[in-house]
Amino acid sequence: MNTSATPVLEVRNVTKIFPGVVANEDVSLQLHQGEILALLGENGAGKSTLMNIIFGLYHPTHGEILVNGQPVVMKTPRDAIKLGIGMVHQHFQLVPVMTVTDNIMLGDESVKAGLLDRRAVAARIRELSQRYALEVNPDAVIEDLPVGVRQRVEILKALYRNAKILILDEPTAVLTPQEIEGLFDVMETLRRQGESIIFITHKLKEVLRIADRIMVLRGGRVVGEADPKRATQQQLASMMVGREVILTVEKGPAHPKAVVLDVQGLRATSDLGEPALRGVSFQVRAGEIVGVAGVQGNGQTELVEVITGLRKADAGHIQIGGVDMTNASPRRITHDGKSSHVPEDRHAYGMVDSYSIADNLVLNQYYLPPFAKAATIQQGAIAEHAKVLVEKFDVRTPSIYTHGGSLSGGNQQKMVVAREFSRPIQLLIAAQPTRGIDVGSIEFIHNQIVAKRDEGVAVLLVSAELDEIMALSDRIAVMYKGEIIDIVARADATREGLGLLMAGVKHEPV
Amino acid sequence: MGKQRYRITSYIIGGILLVFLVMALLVNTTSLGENTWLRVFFGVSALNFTLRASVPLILGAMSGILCERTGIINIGIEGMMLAGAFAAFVAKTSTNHWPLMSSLLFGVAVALAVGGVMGWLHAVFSIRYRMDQIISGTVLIILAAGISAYLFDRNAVAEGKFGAIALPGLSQIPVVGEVLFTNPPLTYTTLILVVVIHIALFYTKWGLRSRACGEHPRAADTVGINVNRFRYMNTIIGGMLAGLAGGFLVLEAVGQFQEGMTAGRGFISLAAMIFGNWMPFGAMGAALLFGYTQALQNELLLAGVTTVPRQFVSMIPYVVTIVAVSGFVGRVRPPAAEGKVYETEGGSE
Amino acid sequence: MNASSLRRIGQMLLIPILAVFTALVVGALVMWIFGDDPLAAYRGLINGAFGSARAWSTTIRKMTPLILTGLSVAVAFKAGLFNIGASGQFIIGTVCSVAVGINFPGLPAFIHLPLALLAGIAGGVLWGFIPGALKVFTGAHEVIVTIMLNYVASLFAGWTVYAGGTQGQTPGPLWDTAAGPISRTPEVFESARIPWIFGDPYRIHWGVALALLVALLMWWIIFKTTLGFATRTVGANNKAARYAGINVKWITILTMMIAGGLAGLAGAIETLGLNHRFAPEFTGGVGFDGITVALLGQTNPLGVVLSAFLLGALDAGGARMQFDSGVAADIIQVIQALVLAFVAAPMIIRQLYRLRKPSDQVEATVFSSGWGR
Amino acid sequence: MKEKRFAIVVSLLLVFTLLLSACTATVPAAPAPQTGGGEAAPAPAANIKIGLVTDVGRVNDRSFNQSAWEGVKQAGTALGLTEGDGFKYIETQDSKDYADNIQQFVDAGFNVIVTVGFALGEATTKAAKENPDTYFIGIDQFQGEALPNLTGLVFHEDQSGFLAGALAAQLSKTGTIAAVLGTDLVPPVVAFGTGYELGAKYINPDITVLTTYHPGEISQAFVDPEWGAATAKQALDQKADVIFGAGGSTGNGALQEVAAAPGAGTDVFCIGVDTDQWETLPAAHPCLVSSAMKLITPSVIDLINNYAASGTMTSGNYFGGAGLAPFHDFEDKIPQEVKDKLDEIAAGLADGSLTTGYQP
Repeated sequence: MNTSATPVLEVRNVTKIFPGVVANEDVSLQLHQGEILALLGENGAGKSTLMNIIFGLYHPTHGEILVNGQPVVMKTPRDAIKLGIGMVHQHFQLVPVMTVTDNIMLGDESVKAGLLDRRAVAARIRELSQRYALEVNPDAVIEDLPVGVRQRVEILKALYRNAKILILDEPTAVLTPQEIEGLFDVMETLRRQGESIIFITHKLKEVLRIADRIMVLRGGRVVGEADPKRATQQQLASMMVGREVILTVEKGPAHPKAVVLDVQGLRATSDLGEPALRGVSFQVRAGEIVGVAGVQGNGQTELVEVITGLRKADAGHIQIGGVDMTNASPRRITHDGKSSHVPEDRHAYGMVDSYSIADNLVLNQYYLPPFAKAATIQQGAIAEHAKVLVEKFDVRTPSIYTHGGSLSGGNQQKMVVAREFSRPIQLLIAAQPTRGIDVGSIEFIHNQIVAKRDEGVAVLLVSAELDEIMALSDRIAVMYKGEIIDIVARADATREGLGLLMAGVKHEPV
Repeated sequence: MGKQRYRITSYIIGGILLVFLVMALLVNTTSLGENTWLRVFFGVSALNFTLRASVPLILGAMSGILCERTGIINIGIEGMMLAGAFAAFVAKTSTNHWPLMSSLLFGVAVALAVGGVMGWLHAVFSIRYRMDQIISGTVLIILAAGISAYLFDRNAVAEGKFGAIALPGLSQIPVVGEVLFTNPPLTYTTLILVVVIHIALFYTKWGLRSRACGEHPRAADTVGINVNRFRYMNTIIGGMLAGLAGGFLVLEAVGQFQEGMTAGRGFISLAAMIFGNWMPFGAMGAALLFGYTQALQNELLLAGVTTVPRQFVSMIPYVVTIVAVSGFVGRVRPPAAEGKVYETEGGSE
Repeated sequence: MNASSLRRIGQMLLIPILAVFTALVVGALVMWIFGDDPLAAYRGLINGAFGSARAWSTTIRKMTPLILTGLSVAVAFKAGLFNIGASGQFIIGTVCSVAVGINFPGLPAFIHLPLALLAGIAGGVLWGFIPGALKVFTGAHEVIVTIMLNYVASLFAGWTVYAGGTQGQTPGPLWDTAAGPISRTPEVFESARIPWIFGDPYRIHWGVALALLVALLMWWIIFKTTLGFATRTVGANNKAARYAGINVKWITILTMMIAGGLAGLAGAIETLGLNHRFAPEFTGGVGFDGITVALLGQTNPLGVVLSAFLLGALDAGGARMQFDSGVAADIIQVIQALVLAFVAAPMIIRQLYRLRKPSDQVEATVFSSGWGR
Repeated sequence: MKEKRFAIVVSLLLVFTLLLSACTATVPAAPAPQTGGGEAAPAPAANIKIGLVTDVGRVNDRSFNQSAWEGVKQAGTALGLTEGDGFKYIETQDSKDYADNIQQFVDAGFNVIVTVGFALGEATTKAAKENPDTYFIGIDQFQGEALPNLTGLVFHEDQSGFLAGALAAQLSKTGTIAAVLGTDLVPPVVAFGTGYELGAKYINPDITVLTTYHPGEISQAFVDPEWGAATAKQALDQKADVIFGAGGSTGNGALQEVAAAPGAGTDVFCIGVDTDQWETLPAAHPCLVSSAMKLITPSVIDLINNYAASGTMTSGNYFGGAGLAPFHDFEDKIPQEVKDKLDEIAAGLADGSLTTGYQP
């Protein structure tokens, strides 16, 4: 590490203002050759905006960027790529129906006699993957590949363009602990070969494990730098959120009662027509939280969809409160099954952007009294209901008639939670309940989930965040390739143990 | 799995074509041709009619493929065709005094240009002004119908149209030569265009980028491809192809313009595109099928072999379209990002 | 509350009004460029639409079916469906109502007329059910299917009155045997006719009141009932609707059936009130105009009434415009296309008049989510 | 643009008038007495205003709408009227507007109203009953019961078609001829088609006549040249060598297709319809041997002149002239015996010694 040389990348006093929002304010940073710089911050801290500016997707309102000491203006990503900057996006930017070769050369194609020279590109990919130990098959189609491999393709895409500066945006979010180790190995290889890396994350442990230097962002500003050799998790966490954070949720011991949700031998098919669930069986009792852990895409989404009636089960049985609900309609499950569902994708499923908050709050009860009388909608009752819930669940909005779509992410989630938590239920299914929202809202929602449990509701919690699972669950089920590979009591669970399970390695019973 | 199904479909289609070829040869060269029904199904006139009716559909479907592969839904093909037809007519009539060929080629050029303008308009509406793409298409259809009717100078008469060119040697092959190698120039052009577009789409830089814009515009953007520029470009080229279809109608098929002369061909092109799974050869196959149903309809009427009310005979192409769209849509896969506005601060718009 | 809701209505009306105004200006420009006199044209247009009692009556007569076909398209839009099939549904509605109207002599009017109207609705419902069901069960996009069904409807209707062909084909079942070689139905019985409000020469019948009533009913259903809530939810967010326990498939089919029924009713009213018979040259052009009406009315049933009035007036004035000024009436169609464009892309109008976007308004209706999805 | 249009109209008109006077002589069957273009010169009838309502379609459709309008124009000009005040047309946009368009003229005080086309029959009859003081001329509208103020101007299309068929049968070398026709929903078209068939069989009983009518509705049947062209090609592929194209633009499409076909004018021929299409469709010159005419223009002039001169209205039906147009450039290529045969048939049809056999 050579800090005296010119930094390969320097950001000077960059401010970015979106209409009504200051996303970055006076941010400066330096990146040196062969360095892994970690950029730490919670959701909405402005990390992604900053990286998009460096990658030419956004343009700074003020400030400048220097590459190798030269001020540069990047109008499009093409300019950034030319300057040797490569980015691995949090959501992979790969075309699912195309091959690895096509994806990698896209935008930087090699052409022979007017036609694409796929053979030459594939050879180059093989060469690169050998050099950096990133194994992929150039002829594979992206949609057939597992997540970890897709990430390798993304990294190869940057290397293919001779990137000297790599930006990795939340690269560990979708990986198992073992895959994360693999990624770190790759990052170290890259560093040895002289690449410079910006590593964006909100996970404290990872930062301490891999980074050479840590910068913390909060509210769009740089709030501090830290040396991983000296910093502690607590220190970083408080820098990140601006106050002391409680990393664990306060909750008493569970008192499980009768079985509420009983799933036996459930099988289902994914959108792509492949088996997604291969015989899933488990139970959730009243007054306990069962967490479902697993790497994304192992059937969790389909599991929730089948239980809530959004997807057809091919085989198996579901009972809710002792009543058979296999392939029942969503309405019957919600109404007769007295269950609530906080959906994984709140925008797609949980709410209607163009509806007012009041209407969104009765989305699945609009047909019931007092909101409807003789098939006519009772606006008064709906408004009354909305006023109470907005107050109780602290949804920050100018009015109950504001469009749901114009709320912030956290408030939208609170709106969904308010609707789902406010009626008498026996079963709560919460999928990724805190994805993409601010820490304050996370705490609030976590407390609400625990409160529901203590009221005697059976809770099924699905989350990609292992920390969340560990903090809330009384029992943890791990899904792997459409099966529940094991269910462990919280007390017996360790990160490492769960990580092995998530990778499909079943530990021997002790 | 998709690939294998595709291969099976190709075999089936190839088989059907072969049976057709054999039957056509037999019917048109042997005494089998004395059977009226066989003549209706396999006669040279049925095959010629099929190709002729298919040309505008093929061009329309190619127009649709170009637009939709980059993510712009184009139901305005009908309007673009009509505009192209009208433009070709105006160009032809105002250059009647030129030598026939140059006047016709000028007509083709103008049809392409005006089709391109319509495509550009569609792109501006749906990209710059974020109009719903289906509505934008509808606007183009109404606009083209209105403008062409309003400006149509009914005293203008186009003199002459493209005639058939028999390709030396090839046109001597029995039946095949008569059907495939004795055609007017725009028909040849269309068949060549299908091959060119297929190669361009799947084996060139432009095609790779275009498809990326339609499947995952963000991915294209992040590697420095200007998504909206591609969308503009391809919608304009798509418009030109639809304009060429209109030019075909005026300069090659008819020789005159008539209000509303596209008569739903733009819509059937769309069905052909969907049926053909957004593939040039698939769409051509579908267009030929639709053309064949039209030929059959006319052959049946001309031969007078059936007393089924002719309205029901005329329904064949439309019913086939509905059946095709219902039977295949679930199984084909449209470009993923179709119909969605792509917005980025870094883009051109 | 009152002032703010007034302002909201004003906001809603602002864009359509400016859109119409701009379209008229651009239309004038087009006329001027091509050597027509726009002032004379518009004078004729206004004369033909509002210049006399007869002009008014023509406007109202033209407006009546447009209200219903506009509603048909608008209701489908509410559920996220694009019904280009209103013309086919209109034609089928016409044929079905005539089939009842020319049969059952001696039936009292209070039975015969409602029966004929219901038959028209039923025909439209069937013609809406087909694309709805195909969309739900096979994924066929309703745009293609409804367009194809328009052709099928027109051919089918042609067959019902077919006078018999020269090539051994038999006459259609509704053909007026007394008409000789002419393809048309007999006139419907007196008992199946919608009575006049004003007879000749105004020829305004009670169908217009019925259409207005239906518009009011649709407004109530869409905004005040649980069915309307479900329908709007399906249109606004299909997935959320499924999540909320709404039977999306059923709502899709039902909405297409209602849309078809409305267009069918339009056909029935037009026939039983005005034409009293069907002949193949009666086309379903009002069905296509329904798209413009619905979009101009912002898919709100009450807005549809206003925009149907406007389009009816344009239609009524067109003939007079040509008569007085010699400007081809086709320019009306150009103006319609422009109105549609400006309404569907409010950004154009905003840029033109330097308007700011109201903060709490979801921009631009979006229907297209790709084919077969 | 408008000026140019106007100039074209005027020049076309001049040419047309000139040709008309030349033509009438060669028309074999012209039963209506000719009043002669300028010589009658009736005193400008007081307050005559002539209105014309077209069928769906345009006034310059190079077919029956146009022919009728030419008649109105010439008659009106001869009467010293000016376009706009004295005579005027409305183009019908939608068939539902027939009655409204007629009413426009009634309201504006027009007292001679010409409605063009079979489809307007009903609306015309109704208007005639309501306005007994207005004179109506309904072209192609056969009157079952006579009204005093309505003339149904009809033609013996079957005779005209018969002659065309006889010509075609004599020209054909392959023994197959074809007719590409507008819709069979309209009786005059059927009369043309059936007459053609019967005429061909009269010459050669073994001849194959391929006859097709447009399969669409009335609204499309006359305006679908693409169908006409494709169907003509289909007939050519089936070895037809004379093709009769009858039905507005649809028929024109067929004529142009034949004109562009290999062997046009030597091996394959076409026959036009309604007017002398040599004048109206130059693109068909390579193959156009003649046209089966129905002389709408002179008949309209006659009817209007009669009314203007004497105030009499022809009640019931008035049969306008029908027959073959001149051969123009093919004058020399048609063998004399063919011409003689045609003259013989025409004479027979005129004096009633020969009937076409067409049953309406």
